[in-house]
Amino acid sequence: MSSSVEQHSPLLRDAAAARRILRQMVLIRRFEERTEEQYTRARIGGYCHLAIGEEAANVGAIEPLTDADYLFGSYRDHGTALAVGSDPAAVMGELFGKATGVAGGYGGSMHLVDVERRFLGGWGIVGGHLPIAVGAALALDYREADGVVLCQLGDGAMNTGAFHEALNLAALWKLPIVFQVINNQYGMGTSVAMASAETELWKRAAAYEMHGERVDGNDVDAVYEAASRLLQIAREQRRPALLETLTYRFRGHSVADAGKVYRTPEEIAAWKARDPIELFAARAIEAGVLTADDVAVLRRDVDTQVSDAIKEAASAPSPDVAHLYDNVYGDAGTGEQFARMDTAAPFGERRETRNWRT
Amino acid sequence: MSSSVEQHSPLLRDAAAARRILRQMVLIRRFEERTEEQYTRARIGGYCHLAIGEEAANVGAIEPLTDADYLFGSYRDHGTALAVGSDPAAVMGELFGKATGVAGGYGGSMHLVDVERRFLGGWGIVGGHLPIAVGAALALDYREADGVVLCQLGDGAMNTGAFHEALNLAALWKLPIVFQVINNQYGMGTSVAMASAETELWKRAAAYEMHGERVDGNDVDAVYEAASRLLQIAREQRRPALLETLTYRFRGHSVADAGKVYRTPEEIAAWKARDPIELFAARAIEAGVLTADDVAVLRRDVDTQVSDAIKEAASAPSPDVAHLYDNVYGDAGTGEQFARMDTAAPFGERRETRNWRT
Amino acid sequence: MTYREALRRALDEELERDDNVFLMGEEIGRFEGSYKVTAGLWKKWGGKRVRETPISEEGFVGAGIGAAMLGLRPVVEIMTVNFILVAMDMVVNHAAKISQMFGGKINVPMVIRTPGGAGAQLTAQHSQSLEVMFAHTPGLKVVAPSSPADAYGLLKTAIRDDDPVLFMENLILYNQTGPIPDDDGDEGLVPIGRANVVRPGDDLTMVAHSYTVRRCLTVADRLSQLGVQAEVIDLRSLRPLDVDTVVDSVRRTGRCLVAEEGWSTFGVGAEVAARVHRACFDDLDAPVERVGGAEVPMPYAKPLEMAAMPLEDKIEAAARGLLRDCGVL
Amino acid sequence: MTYREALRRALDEELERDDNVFLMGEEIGRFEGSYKVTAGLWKKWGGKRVRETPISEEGFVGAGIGAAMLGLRPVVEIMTVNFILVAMDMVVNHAAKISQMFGGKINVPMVIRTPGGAGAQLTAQHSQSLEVMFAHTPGLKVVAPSSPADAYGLLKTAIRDDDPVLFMENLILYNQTGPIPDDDGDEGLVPIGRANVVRPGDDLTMVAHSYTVRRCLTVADRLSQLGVQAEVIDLRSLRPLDVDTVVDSVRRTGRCLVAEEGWSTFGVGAEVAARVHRACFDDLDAPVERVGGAEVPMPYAKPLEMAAMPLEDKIEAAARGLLRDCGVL
Ligand SMILES: Cc1ncc(C[n+]2csc(CCOP(=O)(O)OP(=O)(O)O)c2C)c(N)n1
Ligand SMILES: Cc1ncc(C[n+]2csc(CCOP(=O)(O)OP(=O)(O)O)c2C)c(N)n1
Ligand SMILES: [Mg+2]
Ligand SMILES: [Mg+2]
Repeated sequence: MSSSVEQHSPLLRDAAAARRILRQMVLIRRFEERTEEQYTRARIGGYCHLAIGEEAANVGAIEPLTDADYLFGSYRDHGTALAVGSDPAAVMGELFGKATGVAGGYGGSMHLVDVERRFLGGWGIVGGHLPIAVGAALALDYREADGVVLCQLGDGAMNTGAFHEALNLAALWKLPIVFQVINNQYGMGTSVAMASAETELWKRAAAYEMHGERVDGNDVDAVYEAASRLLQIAREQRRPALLETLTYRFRGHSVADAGKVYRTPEEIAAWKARDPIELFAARAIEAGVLTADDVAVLRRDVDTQVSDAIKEAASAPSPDVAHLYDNVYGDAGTGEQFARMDTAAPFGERRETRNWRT
Repeated sequence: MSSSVEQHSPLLRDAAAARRILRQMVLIRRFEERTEEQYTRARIGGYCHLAIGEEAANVGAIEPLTDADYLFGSYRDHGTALAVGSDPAAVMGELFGKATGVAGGYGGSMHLVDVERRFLGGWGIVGGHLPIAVGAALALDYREADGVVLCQLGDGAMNTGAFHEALNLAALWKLPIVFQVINNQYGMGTSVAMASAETELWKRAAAYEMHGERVDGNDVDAVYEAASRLLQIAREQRRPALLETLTYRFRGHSVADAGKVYRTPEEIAAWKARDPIELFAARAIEAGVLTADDVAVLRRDVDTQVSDAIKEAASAPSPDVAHLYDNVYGDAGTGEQFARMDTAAPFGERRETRNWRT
Repeated sequence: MTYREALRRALDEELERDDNVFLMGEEIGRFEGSYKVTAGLWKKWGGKRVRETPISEEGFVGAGIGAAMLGLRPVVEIMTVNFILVAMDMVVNHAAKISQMFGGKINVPMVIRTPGGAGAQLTAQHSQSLEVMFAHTPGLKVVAPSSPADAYGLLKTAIRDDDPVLFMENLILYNQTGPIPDDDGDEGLVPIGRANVVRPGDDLTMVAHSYTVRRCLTVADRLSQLGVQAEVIDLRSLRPLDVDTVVDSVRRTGRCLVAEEGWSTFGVGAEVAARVHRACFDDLDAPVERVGGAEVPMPYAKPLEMAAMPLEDKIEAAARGLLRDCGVL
Repeated sequence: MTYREALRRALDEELERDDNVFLMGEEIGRFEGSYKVTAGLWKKWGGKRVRETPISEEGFVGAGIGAAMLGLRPVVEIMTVNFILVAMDMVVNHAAKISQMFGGKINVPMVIRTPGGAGAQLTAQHSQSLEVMFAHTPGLKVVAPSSPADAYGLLKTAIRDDDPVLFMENLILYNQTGPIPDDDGDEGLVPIGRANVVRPGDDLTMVAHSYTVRRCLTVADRLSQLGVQAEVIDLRSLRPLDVDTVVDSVRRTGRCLVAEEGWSTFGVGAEVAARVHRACFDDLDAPVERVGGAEVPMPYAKPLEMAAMPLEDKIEAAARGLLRDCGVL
């Protein structure tokens, strides 16, 4: 079996690759565990959606992206950001609402971003980013660029009108984009069967004459193989695809949700027995590319890295309230324009000119 | 061949049925021709979308509806209203903006309605009525009523997010509804191939685990057979369906569009050679249930009926401007409520109480 | 009783009273509601009366409209008001238009419940107060209660109303406590379209709706320590808007401040100010003062969010400024 | 040159000037645009620069946003403003939020062109003027030109602007004729955020935008026959709103009327009136007068539609009433 694993898994061809993949997954896991802890300590506000359990789906699909490619995620985006290589300290900084955060403290958990790595968010309206990702693919096509877009979404997002319009446009216009459904089987407390008339989500691609397929989302090799292949086809043949990665979130929908009312302990246990990190680590050891010791060292390294990220984030400055209005518009001239509206205007926090009684 | 027609066509079993069907189709055709003429004479305002060429799709699908059933249409709804049996004079009255119109002159061409016949509009936002029709089916199911909903839509409407959400809900909730796509091959000047990645529209039903099928929409027998069957299944087994009726509009998108820029004369001619009325008339004559004379008499009758409808509409009164606000709310108490907002309020056209300087 | 419980009780009682009433929305069943308003109702009433939906706001708001056209009385929950933007076409182009467009032959007895508001660092896409978009639209009614009693009474009224009612809740209000009145024959119903003087006073009229009413009450208490008695008016309903009650007050006080959680510009306060200025032209000592959220998409970091929100201090500062301008302070 | 031709020329020139500019929308290609604004451009520029779309407003507005995030400059046409409601989430929750939400790291240089207005018996779902919903939203800019010159100059400015601009046209205006200025170095650009005094006068300030400006000009002519000189101000831009220009005028005239085609309540005029009252508190002879469309979904029958629209007679009656109240007439 180990030889067949090796055969199917470029990730196990050398120790460096295996270590990188495992490290990314362990980093996400550890980062999220500490995030949960920091959240309960009220150092993080807002909603907080963890990617624990979905590490293989994230890392496997994002690993094949090149410098020319773009990435879009949903609001459950910590794992996405880490998988694409964003600095954990800057990601944690964002969760802490610090000026050093990836979005300068303006975005928070749901709106991570990393323009340098072409990770274009972190979006909070379910399904809303799908047409936007299509637009990014359109821009690549318009410019005859080599890039392709990977757009993640949840199983719940597939029931939004935006999904339908986005997939039809992508297929109709032959755009370089792969939609990755991270099917973790629930949208909040709603199972796929309660939400989707066709529960084999990959099959819905056919409605757009698009290729669809499902892989085991806890098997990082399988995800990597499928994503590489579909991204390549999208890039070279301008044929978009829908890749369903079947996985499970070990935690509730958000830190505020215990995640137990709508799921049985058996179901949770069965999925935990197929922990994507354990699966890959075991396989790497079995294939002889990593030792148990390597894995232990790696885990310790990651622990330190995440602790350092937290420390760095904690000591970073908050954004300056004086900059509240600075990012509302991208156009530098706008500040001046809006300032002209000063007369008795509630724009901004300016001291109003009480010229009515002077 | 005539025997196989008879076999497949309950519409040709007796002269009464054949005459009724033919009459409905001829009525739509004649009504629309005269509507076009009245529109160019400026007796009709707004947009004006004709159903010429789509008579079989309308009549064949609507014929099987019972007293328990509900019908929804798009803005191209004159044929829909006539097929369900609305009074041509009241339909023409609506087009003329008269108080005697089916919507009292408030709705116009796109918003025909006939509550008595459970025809619930006439809707102007492409795709918008689909979720609403699903709601009607939900109400039938909620009440455990025997009825089923027939909801018409255009090929263009299939690319709206509303379509996706509506079909998924209908299938997921096992509602008694049949969606009839009147695929006339264009949404304004946009062909199906320019708009839909999957051009065999009926296939899209599979994305909702819904039954889909395509029939010749110019063959009233075929439409009738399929609609009867699918309505029955929806009614009895609570399994919704998507029925694609392939047809063609002989005119432009609206009276303002010549309909020629985006279509070839050959294409138009080929479809006109398969005129749904001629097809059925020929078949009825061939089958021996109607004579050529019957058909001629029927045509003359319809001519008179439509002329009378126009005369009646023309002489009917306009709605009284005093009732401008009467229909905004269904709740009788609302008038009083809004009246209380009188102080300097721009609600209504009331003379304001200029109490600020008295 | 909390505001949340008041809503729940109203829903429960209306489900009991009328078989045509049913609830529909995301996570309102097994999950007990994202903000737990519907907790227990699915268990009690089952999936037919408490219908869980996929993430398809356009679809299920539309389905609510269609069901209402056939005489049911759907109470649709939109998890937060921000998501209603995907169903905007259903609300503004459909629900609001049906009665008029079909010549009064069909009406739409539907309630859409949805919480708005900010303050929990939910950021730009989850912190809006969009009620003015609906208040602007003829064919809709819009209410926004600020207390458990009003939440209870207005929700029951809204469910029994024959028109589409937008029922605007507020995330922070859910835990607000207060009594709900005993049923003395009127079932605790609160009419749509009547403002409420929640605190009497002769020196300043403060006008608000939803959670901002609570903020104004706090500010009024603070001002009373300076010897200024502010009258606080809870609009309760934005469409219809009860201008009379506000005008009666301003005629007496001569001073008016309107506060709201949403953006001021083209906001609720603009309409109130325009009307007060007009009706009280000779009564006002100074122009109407407006306070609202900063004109920015809500940022995440706590200091930024606090700076963007119309908190008590900001309202108080505006009130003091106004009173100073009038020579009262 | 007509307003339609002015728009077309601006589009054509911007397509020429900048490879990043492209048009996208329903029927804008082969069909030449539902209202023929884009006629000829598809033939000239091809399907890449003039992209025809399915009926998927949410989808292609979103695609415009995504393309803009990567630096293209999409000009998206929504056939009429009524249909933007299906894309509301893209406009309000996405386009308006991106710059702030991502900490200023990404911006959205996109234009959404769309005509509103009534008058052709298009009824409830096709006759709206929804600009106030966008004017209320920080992160957006909103312009509404009333003349060919402004249509030309503002559209070019909007396309070059680095933020999402809602460009509100008007169905009746398309055939309006007027000169567009010779290029004297500024390319005829009109800045966003500057109102325009289109007719000077000292007796009354009339404020409007889009087609209603033309109506006000007609009324001003009629009033001049009574010896009253009305100043007519075209707001041109609603966000930002140029209050200064209006205030300067009202300080002089002491009287102000705001007219708009949309519903008055919570409409554009509410904000203008609120601000004018505040800034000109001691200057006004009488309260600001507001005129707007009747508070109804637009009915079909011509007499009803005429009664519902803020036509010249209605504006004139309001102006006369105001002038009478001030003792001028
Ligand atoms: C349009 C919209 N409706 C509702 C919500 C509230 N909401 C946030 S996450 C979520 C569930 C999403 O499920 P899924 O797409 O499967 O993603 P997952 O949480 O499983 O990663 C919902 C309903 C939202 N953000 N946007
Ligand atoms: C949401 C929306 N977008 C655009 C329009 C403008 N429009 C009216 S009819 C139409 C074409 C519809 O095509 P189809 O659904 O095929 O119906 P057909 O006209 O062929 O009957 C369009 C784009 C609209 N009414 N609603
Ligand atoms: Mg999920
Ligand atoms: Mg069609």
